[in-house]
Amino acid sequence: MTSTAASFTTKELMATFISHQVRDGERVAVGAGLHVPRAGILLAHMLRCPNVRLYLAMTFTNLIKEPKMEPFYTTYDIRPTKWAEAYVFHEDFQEKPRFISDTFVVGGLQIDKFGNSNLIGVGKDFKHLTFRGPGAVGTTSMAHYVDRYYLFVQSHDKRIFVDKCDFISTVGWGQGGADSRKKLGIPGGGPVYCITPLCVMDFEEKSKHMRLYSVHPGVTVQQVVENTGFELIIPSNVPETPAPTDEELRTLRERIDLEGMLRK
Amino acid sequence: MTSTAASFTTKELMATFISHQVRDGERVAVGAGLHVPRAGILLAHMLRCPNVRLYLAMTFTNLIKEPKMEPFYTTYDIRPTKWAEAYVFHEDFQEKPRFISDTFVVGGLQIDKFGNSNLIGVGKDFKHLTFRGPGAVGTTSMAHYVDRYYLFVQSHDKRIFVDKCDFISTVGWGQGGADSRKKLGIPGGGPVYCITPLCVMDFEEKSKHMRLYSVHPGVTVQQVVENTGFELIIPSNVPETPAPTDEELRTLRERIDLEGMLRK
Amino acid sequence: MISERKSLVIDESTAGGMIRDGMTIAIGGFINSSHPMVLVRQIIQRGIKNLTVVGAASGGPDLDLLIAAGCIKKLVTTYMGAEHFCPITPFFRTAAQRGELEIFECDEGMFYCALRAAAQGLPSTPWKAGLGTSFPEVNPEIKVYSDPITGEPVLAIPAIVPDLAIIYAAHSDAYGNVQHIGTGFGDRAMWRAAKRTIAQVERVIPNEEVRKNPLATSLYGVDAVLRAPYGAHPFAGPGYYIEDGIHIREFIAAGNAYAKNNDRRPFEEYLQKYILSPKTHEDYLEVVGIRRLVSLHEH
Amino acid sequence: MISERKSLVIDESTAGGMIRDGMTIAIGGFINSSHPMVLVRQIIQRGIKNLTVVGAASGGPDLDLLIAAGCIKKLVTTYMGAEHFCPITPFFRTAAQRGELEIFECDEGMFYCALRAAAQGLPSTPWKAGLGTSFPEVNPEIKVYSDPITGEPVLAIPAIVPDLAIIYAAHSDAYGNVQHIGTGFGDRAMWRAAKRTIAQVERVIPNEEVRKNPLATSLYGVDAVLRAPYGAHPFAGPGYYIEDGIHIREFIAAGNAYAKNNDRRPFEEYLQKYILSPKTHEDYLEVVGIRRLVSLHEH
Repeated sequence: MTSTAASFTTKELMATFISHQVRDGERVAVGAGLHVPRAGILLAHMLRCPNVRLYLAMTFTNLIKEPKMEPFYTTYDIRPTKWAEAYVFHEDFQEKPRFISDTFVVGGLQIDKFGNSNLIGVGKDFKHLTFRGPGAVGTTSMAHYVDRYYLFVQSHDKRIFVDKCDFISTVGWGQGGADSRKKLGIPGGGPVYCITPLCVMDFEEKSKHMRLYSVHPGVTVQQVVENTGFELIIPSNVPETPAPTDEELRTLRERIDLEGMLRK
Repeated sequence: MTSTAASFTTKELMATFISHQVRDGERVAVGAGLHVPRAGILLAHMLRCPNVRLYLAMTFTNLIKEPKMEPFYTTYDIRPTKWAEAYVFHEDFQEKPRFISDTFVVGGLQIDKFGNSNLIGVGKDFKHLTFRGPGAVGTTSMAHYVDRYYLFVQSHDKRIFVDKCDFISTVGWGQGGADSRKKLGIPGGGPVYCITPLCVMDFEEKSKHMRLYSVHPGVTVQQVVENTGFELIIPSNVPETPAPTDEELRTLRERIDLEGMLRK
Repeated sequence: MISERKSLVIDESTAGGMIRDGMTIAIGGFINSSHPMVLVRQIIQRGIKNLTVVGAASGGPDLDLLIAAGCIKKLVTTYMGAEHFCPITPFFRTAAQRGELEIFECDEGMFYCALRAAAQGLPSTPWKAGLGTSFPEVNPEIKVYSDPITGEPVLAIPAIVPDLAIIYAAHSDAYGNVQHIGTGFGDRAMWRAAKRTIAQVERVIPNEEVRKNPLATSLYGVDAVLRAPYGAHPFAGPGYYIEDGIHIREFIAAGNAYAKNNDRRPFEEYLQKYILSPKTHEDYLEVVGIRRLVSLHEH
Repeated sequence: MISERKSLVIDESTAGGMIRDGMTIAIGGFINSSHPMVLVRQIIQRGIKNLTVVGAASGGPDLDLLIAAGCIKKLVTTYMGAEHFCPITPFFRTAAQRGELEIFECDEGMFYCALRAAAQGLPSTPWKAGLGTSFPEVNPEIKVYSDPITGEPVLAIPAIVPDLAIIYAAHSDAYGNVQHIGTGFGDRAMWRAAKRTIAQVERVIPNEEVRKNPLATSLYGVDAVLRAPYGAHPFAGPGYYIEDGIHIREFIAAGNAYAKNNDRRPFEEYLQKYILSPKTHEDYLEVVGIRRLVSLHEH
């Protein structure tokens, strides 16, 4: 069976876009719970990046010899340790965040126009939030130290994309400006892209204000604008997010996403 | 063969005294290079303290089932790892010094009247020392954190026992006084005894000035005074350092010090 | 003259008796794995209150259960969810939104800073990540200051010293040499930070077994050992069983009834059935049933 | 389309080429064990100068050799001896007394603070031990300050970031998964602190062997691997050979001739014989001789 590029899901498209962000030889943390970034990172590994060091369920491994991925969905599951080349004690992450990952994927209850994001909660008063979030997990520290990171959300609406986050758990480009991270005294390359089910956004070079980068097939610029709670920079020409190649789709479906989580 | 209490060496006497400082159930670091404290700690373990956790060549172990100790003289030797119940990564010591040892033995090129000690070097100018010492190893940190520690030297003369150390690598009772450690903002019980080939000294309760505690058999108070470079507190009654019992001597000679390092 | 080494193995009730009102307790594991559930149930059965709980770096429904039972005054946490079972645990969310729970808000980096400071006997340790975020605002215990050498801004994360760490592991010998199967998550950091540690284990193994692989000894010396087969249930016991998804969903559903409809009855039923009625761990296992337990295999 | 994983195994000369004048180099091991001596000899053979050397927490004659050969400008150390072979190494003692060597004086606690700060990307980390001592006086890089939360006095130990760590270990696979035999001393801390790491190993083993015991992987990812059997000689290679006491005493005797009589000739002879004349590690092993090497067994 061969897949044709004409038929793919938005999740497969997003996974493929994410796969192109991985560089060979890097350390890459694979968040078990997020199917799309997980599939994207594994796709990069299988097709272009045989030397990435995958951080997975608190182990390091390399999976290029795995013909098909058995499913794993959780951080704590012991079953993926069967692939381990090394065990990581969880507290070691704090000894050297860059030994866990060179890049990272960060989600958010809220994301603002400078790519700051919020996993703490929504509301004006921390002691009486209208919606209490799960917490930052390790995103604050990882996003601080990594070479660059990616924002990823599973829906695109005005509750998520807000002018100003109620709370910031992960700094993107702070108050804006290319030197905004430097002014805060923090290293790292900050967020590069924000990937949503409608589009990909990047950050304008000088202001670091979020900008539309590409729209997914079938999505209009207008749709993105209407579902974003801040003024997005819209270039004169907005391309379509590149479709997966046949090989990418085939690899996703036949080696990585056997259970079809991205096809639902 | 049974040893008689009448015949023992000064090293055996010192080792026995040290053995009585160990408390069952503690963690106790065994400095491989110092034969006398090592033998003392093992003696305590074999006779009275079956539950001490011995830190030895970067492992933890318990040796009560060892009929006879094979010799080991160095910190780095892999051979004692055959006894290990756990490996310690050396940097873990800095994560929690008290998980290495509850008590410690500290030596010194110089020791002053308040039990401060110096392993850095002798001289007025750090950049042009008259005698450069080996360095503090881990003594600064261990002596800071442990419940209590012991000073131990292999000779007793005025070069070692000075009014004021040229440099302090390990704080004893600072500038003197029972609250001297508290004033410096440091925890731990400080030095309890100073054990030398001539005598045992302790610290007077209020001033924390060094005081003669006991003299070894055959040593006079006068001898101690003449070989000490500061004014020592001499109580009206100075007992003799208690001799090893037959059982202690037998255990030392037949189970611990098979090579006779303490009999030389 | 030589006495034998003293066994540190204690029973469930003695272990439970080491936990007291108002203590700071660190609870090992990670999300849906490796929580010492016999001791967690002891806390609830004994009606222990006002605990400061240091949850695993990423917390889970074990902590939600303690919140539901009213045992926790203050929670140190970076994440309160159950991954695929539930994105945010319901009792935590409700208590937090109502201001009923003190929260030491932090991320995993800051979390380990606080534990490391405790282990090192330091008042605080520095961390850079968090500058420019809301953490110093929502957690006033965290201070921004200037590094004394370079002058650059740094966060000071205060030491959190658990009075007691309760840790689940696969094995220990009778003398408190503990060996995990798998990585052991952040359990070592809790053990180092705490004043005392109880290890709850699947099996007490001979000392000779420990000595066969000293590198596997994860906690070299805990203060007490509690043997409890299936003792992490309903969570995973790595190397022995996976999590009991049916049971966890049952608890989450009870929580959702409370969070969404303010209906505590399903939780009260859960509490009665699994925690208050069973007097011992063995009673609990009987309620769960051996068929369920043996179905939780790993392959 | 899948390319194979890339081997990180390099040869002696390529490895030596990674070390440059003026770098900060961390050298693994402990006293008379586990120093990457092929790389240490490369430093001398290449005439590399002005190094800042972070010796093992407790240093040894490996560093004394580099001092003797004039490679070190500044030394980070807590102890410079060779245990039963020599209480204080002679070239260190002489250079220090003459003020010819910059010394970052510290104890082991402070030493790991400096490495941890480097790994954590922090300007400094705090430490309490050392208050009331001469360390802040003899090492002005260490500052006393007040903890930002409690106000109590603390020492700030500055980060020391090695440009390169050179580490000796028993094994690595071709992809830089390193496994030590024994504890690995403080090698993990050096690897975490350094920008890059070369592992010098006795054997390159198959990846499948590494996967049999992932808990034994001590350094999960180094940048280059140099295979060199007997590569720690004259020091111990844990699991393979003990230290060569005869050889170490020969070096110490040469050092003592210099320290006591200002006579450098015995050292120059040592240098010529063991380091400058042999062009490769294999040449060195021939000079030492196979009989000596195989005599260094552990039992």
